[in-house]
Amino acid sequence: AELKPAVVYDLGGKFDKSFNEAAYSGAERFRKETGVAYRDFEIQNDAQREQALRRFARSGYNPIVAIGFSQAAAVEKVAKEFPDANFAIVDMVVDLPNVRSILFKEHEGSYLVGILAAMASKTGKVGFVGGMDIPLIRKFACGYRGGVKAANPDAVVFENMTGTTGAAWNDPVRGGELAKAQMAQGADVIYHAAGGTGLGVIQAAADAGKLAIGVDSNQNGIAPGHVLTSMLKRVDVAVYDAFKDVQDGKWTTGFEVLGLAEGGVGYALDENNKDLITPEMKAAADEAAAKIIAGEIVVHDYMSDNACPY
Amino acid sequence: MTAPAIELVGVDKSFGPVHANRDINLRVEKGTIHGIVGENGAGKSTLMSILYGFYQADRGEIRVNGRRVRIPDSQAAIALGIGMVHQHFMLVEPFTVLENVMLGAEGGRLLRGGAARARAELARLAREYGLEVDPDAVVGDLPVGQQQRVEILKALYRGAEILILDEPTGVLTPDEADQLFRILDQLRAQGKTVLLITHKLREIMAATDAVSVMRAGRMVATRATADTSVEELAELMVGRRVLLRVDKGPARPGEVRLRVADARAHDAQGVERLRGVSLEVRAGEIVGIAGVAGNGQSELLEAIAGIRPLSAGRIEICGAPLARPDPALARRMGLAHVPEDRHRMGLVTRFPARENAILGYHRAPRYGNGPFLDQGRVLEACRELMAAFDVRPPDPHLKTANFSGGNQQKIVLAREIERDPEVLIVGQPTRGVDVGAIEAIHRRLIELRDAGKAILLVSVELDEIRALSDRILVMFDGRLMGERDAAADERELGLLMSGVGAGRAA
Amino acid sequence: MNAQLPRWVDLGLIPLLNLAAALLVAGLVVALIGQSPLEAVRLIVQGAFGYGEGVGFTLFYATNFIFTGLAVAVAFHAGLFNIGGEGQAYVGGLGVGLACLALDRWLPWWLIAPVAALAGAAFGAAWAFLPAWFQARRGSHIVITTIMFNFLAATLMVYLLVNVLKVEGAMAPESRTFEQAGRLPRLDWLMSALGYEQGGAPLNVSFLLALAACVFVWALIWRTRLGYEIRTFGANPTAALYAGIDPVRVTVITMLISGGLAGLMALNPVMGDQNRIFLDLAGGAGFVGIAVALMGRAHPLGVLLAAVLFGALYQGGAELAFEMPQITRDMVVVIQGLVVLFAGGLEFMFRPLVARLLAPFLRREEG
Amino acid sequence: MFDAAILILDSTVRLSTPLLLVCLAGLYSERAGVIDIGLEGKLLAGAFAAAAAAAVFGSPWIGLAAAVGVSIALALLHGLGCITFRGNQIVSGVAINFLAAGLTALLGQAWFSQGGRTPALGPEQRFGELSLPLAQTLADVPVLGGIWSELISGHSILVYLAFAMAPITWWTLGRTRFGLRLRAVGENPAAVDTAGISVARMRYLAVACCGALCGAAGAYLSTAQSAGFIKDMSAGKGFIALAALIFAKWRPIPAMFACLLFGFLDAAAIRLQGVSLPVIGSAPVELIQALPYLLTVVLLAGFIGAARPPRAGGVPYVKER
Ligand SMILES: Nc1ncnc2c1ncn2[C@@H]1O[C@H](COP(=O)(O)OP(=O)(O)OP(=O)(O)O)[C@@H](O)[C@H]1O
Ligand SMILES: Nc1ncnc2c1ncn2[C@@H]1O[C@H](COP(=O)(O)OP(=O)(O)OP(=O)(O)O)[C@@H](O)[C@H]1O
Ligand SMILES: [Mg+2]
Ligand SMILES: [Mg+2]
Repeated sequence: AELKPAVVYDLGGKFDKSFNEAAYSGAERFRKETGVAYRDFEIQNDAQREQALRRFARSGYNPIVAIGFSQAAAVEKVAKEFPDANFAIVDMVVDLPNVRSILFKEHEGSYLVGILAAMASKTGKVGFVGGMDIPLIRKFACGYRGGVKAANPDAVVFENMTGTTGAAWNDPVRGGELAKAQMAQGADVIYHAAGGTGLGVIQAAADAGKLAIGVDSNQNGIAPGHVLTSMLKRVDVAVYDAFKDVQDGKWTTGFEVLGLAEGGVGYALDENNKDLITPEMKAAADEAAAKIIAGEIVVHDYMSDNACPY
Repeated sequence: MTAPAIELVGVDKSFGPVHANRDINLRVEKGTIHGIVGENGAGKSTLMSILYGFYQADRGEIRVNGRRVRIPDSQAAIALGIGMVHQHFMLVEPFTVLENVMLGAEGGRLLRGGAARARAELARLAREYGLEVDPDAVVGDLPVGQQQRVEILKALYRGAEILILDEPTGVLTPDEADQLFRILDQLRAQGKTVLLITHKLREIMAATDAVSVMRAGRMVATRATADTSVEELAELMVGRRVLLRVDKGPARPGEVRLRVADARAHDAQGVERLRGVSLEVRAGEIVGIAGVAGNGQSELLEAIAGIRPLSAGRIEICGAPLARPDPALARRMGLAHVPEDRHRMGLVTRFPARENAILGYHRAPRYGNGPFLDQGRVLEACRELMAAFDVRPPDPHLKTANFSGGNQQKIVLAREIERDPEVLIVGQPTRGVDVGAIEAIHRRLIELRDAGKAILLVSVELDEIRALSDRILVMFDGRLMGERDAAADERELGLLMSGVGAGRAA
Repeated sequence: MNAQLPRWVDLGLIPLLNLAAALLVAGLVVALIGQSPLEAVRLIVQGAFGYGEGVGFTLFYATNFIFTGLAVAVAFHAGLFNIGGEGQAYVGGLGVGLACLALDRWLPWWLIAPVAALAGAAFGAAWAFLPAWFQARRGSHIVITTIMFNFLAATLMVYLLVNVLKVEGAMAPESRTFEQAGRLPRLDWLMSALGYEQGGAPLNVSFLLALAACVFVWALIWRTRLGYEIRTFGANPTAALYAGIDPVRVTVITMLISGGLAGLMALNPVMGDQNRIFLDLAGGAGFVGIAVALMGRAHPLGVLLAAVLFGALYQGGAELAFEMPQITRDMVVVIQGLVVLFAGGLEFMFRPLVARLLAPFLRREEG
Repeated sequence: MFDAAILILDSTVRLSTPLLLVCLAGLYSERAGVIDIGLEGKLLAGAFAAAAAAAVFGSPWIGLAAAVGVSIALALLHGLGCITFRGNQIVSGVAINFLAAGLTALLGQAWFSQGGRTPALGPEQRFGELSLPLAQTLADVPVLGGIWSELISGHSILVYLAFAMAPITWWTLGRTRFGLRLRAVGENPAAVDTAGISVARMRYLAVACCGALCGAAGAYLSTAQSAGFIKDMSAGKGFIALAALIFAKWRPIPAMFACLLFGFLDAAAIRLQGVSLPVIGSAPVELIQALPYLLTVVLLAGFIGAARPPRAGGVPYVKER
């Protein structure tokens, strides 16, 4: 089919500095590289998911990438209505012949940053700040905990969630307070999976001279020298690939689980944090990554049994 | 001859379609007390508010001390030495007396300096005019008489030379009213000018030097008080002859319809306001309760009506005890209640008249089936009430706030009386009502009595009590001081009302 | 200053002027962003009313706002300010959803729908009960308690969705999707009778229920004894006491009705559209309801019109954001703000002017 | 134990500060008879203006000035609606909330292209923590050190401003001409009018005060507590402050304690998460998060009698109908 790519972001909006923004940057990269324009839409409420997907489908967009697990029902419905259009959904499985479902092994990436956190910590205490207490966030937390314990079995992990309303993802003040509370208990590295709230976590860690770990996108540059690393979830790659595959005529549907092996998750290493990651730390993380890829280490996926063994 | 203190020439004012003042001319001589009378809605308050800069006249000219002036706001009026005591007090209730007096004349950014000065000035005014109030009392806690003093003090504190009083005695007891007139005399003696609005023609005759009459927005006459009579004034006001005395035959009391036995009740602050009141009202008689306002009459009426719970004692209506404090129950037992304060309690002024015609009776089967109100029947009932009481305008759809005071009162009375209750309790039936309406209301009450109903009447107007009642009970400090008959001596009643009297045992 | 104006001026001309002013200012903002305001307005109007699916979405959103608007309006008549519509609707969604989850495998939709509606209303009412009771009995301010209950509702729902209702192994904190019987039918027949194609719009029979609710509220407030008591209590509590109206009873009953209406709103998103219980299902409609009720002057007809206006802004705004990518969804919020400002806050701005302009003409009419 | 208490209180102070500023802001407005449900919007707009100006001009003080200016402008708009044109105060407040939410994101995106966020602020663009005299010296003294060096010292200047504003407000309302007139206009505007004072002028002054304080609160949020503006970052604080205002029955000193209480509940909830408590063990996160709201309801129902709001609140002053 003709290439006419489109993206539908989740409620956070395309500039959420993490998940949706990663999708946006993937699409942008594609546009810059190929010169092919794309369309996108930021939904404002749940009813608009279907509406946006349907509009894109009707106007012949292809592929249509939906970001976020909340889009599953809408994608399922619209994909059935337009069997000739190609859809992709990130973070959820929609089992239809014209849908590509892309999942990430966030727990694997979180495991790696967990190792780095444990090794960077001088106190043996590290923290985690999530947005809302939903399974996806627990999955991050559990993988992180696993990594921390692997590097330092005696380490203590503090785990907090921000809130129960949509504000939980946009409340840097509360994020900062949570981080301060954890630091008061001794934590000196704090990993966040909390969207805009996480900016407060990073800021609080930076203000206190401690370390934070970013999420989804590369957030190392937000407070250079104070962001140990970022757990990358390559939604950008997923979006880019989806566009590119259609362009190259290599579109496939079905299930894609992007873990370390596929380059779908990882940790960020750049100018901003190269002095924070010692060679030993890098070695440990890379070794763990290799083992995970090789199957020697299986990081527990919280979603598989709703429990975290670490 | 000195210039008049106030001279109005061709003053005209409309509120939208309402033409409140039409081409008014008025001269008020310096150093006099000048009365203004007129029916409800005649435009008196409006005219005075124009003089005080509260409203702006559409046309016309105001001269103060012979000089033509513009009064765009109250500040300007104050600067010209005009002070006003409004019909509805302009007081900030949670404030102290001192704060109220200072408001707008604080004398500096900080209150402290001004407060000392105001305190001294209040003390001086208290000495000079006998206007005594505790400067630190919270105004909302003061009885109305005292609140009015605060209003007068406010005006004097601002150096008023011309003082306007809008229906000042409507809320006062005879005693308090006398005191007020003594103060006004003193003011006049000091060369100040007083403009006095009142519905009480006796007061006009007793206190003023000249009197002007308004009717339907026009100034219809001005007389020297010495040259006129109550009858003439009443006729000028209403436009027809008015009967100022109530004619009634002797009462023929029947069985007891209302019995209050040793009733005790507390107010919201927990103060005991009824301290063991017992009384009986029989069919076919009017029992009047005289007393200075605030001695428990309000609480007594509310207790009988089921609004205020009793802490001890009993109430029987038509022979059966009122089982619980529930106004709806009391009504079903045959009680009707005309409350003292129609604005606050008796009416929902935001509603059209027809909806006020059923207030309290809205659950009655005759107004509809099941949960529904039958609009047609409500309307019909309202029309009947309006016709029976000559409510003007007879428009059931008119918002109740837009009726004049007298007509609002008639709506309440009509609603309660036309229900054909066995027992009627009435508080201040003619407060703020003009003579024409008073006449009609009094006649209705007598008719009702003669139809064999039991009526309990509370009023601070001793005249009214004496004119209507078959028996008079005097209330003081939550207790009944004694019973007198209608012919009782006014002085004796006055003594009982102030708590001195032989009947203390009662 | 204010002459009495004929009803068509007060209820027709002036609101239109206000709306026009709001759009004018919104147009300025659009122009500032470098887009064509006329085109933007055209897109909004076209998007909201120009074709079947757009109309369907407009009415779909309006359905939510009608319920929450009525909820606020009813409470308003009793002098109560119910800010808790959001939480009541959220919890109402639990009631609706549980009914569907329990019955969708056994009963047809037309049997489930009434049960779900009752459950939604009952849950919403239950969520309003405590604030009402505390206000009536303990004097705690209903504005605060309902705000607090909004937060509590969110907390409760997240807990239930994550720990109780979530489908095993699924990512999203939502209940399972209902079977066909747990879905309200769409209104294609109605739309095509009106000459429209509903398309993908989730407009469903709960819209009809919303209309019925308007009639119900109108009859309740202006035609029943209870409504009379509610209005009396709201307008003058002392007179209500005098009339034998029990304040506790009126407060509680009014709030139960108000909460019930808010709870009913959940029928639309839960059973009518998404067919599951999901996070934040009220989606802010409870707050929009406040603006809708006030703009509609707490009258059901006004609420209906204001709700449609807001529905149109939601739908037209989405269309605008879709067609003009430079205009983000935030612009839509700005436009909403301007409409509320001009049609609500500044509603009397043009009145004196209109009165003056019309004065000669009106006087002639009188005479 | 003591240290933990100090840390919770320290966090309480930080969390109560924006509440307190906004609560006092609402107090000025509502004591003058203008109900303000738009506090949330003004707070948000203030936060945006402060962060934007600080980012562009590099100084938190310019940010503060911008925040105050913008919030006052919104407050005056509110005033225009419900003082001059006698519109419904609640509707007008709701409009302000919508406008602020939309415009901050819109302008933020237009100016900074970061999705409505302002650029992250560096230390020199933010209000730093003030170290009070002797804080260093006393730091290690038991008890006193904790209280002085941790709890009292080391906050942003806006924190001290906020806590100073409570007594200042009390003094202003009770001891000055402005305060007397402001309170009067909220209780009985007709009395103020007949005293020759302009009701509209007083109310405009009051809402301007309200705007100024909201602006300061916004500046605190985005340039002291965090380092930049994020869409919707006020996160309902305006409403909580409103609740605190009612809780405090519209009085300044109780308002301070109410805000401290709300701040404390929040701080405690933040620190209680995941902590194993006696008896119940580790409570679900949601329960802990709900605690402040639950306690508020319980306190309101249990201890605080009926509040009497300023009598003229919510009613536009109309002289001639
Ligand atoms: N604020 C107002 N707005 C509109 N109309 C008013 C207003 N005040 C008074 N009016 C109208 O002006 C007329 C005159 O009212 P005014 O209050 O001056 O009467 P009044 O002579 O003082 O009556 P009363 O004896 O009952 O006090 C009224 O009939 C009323 O219709
Ligand atoms: N909104 C209004 N429009 C027109 N006229 C009004 C309006 N409100 C009040 N009035 C008129 O103003 C006059 C004075 O009304 P007010 O509210 O002072 O009651 P009142 O009965 O005169 O008071 P009181 O019982 O103390 O004498 C009345 O004649 C009434 O008709
Ligand atoms: Mg009058
Ligand atoms: Mg009168």
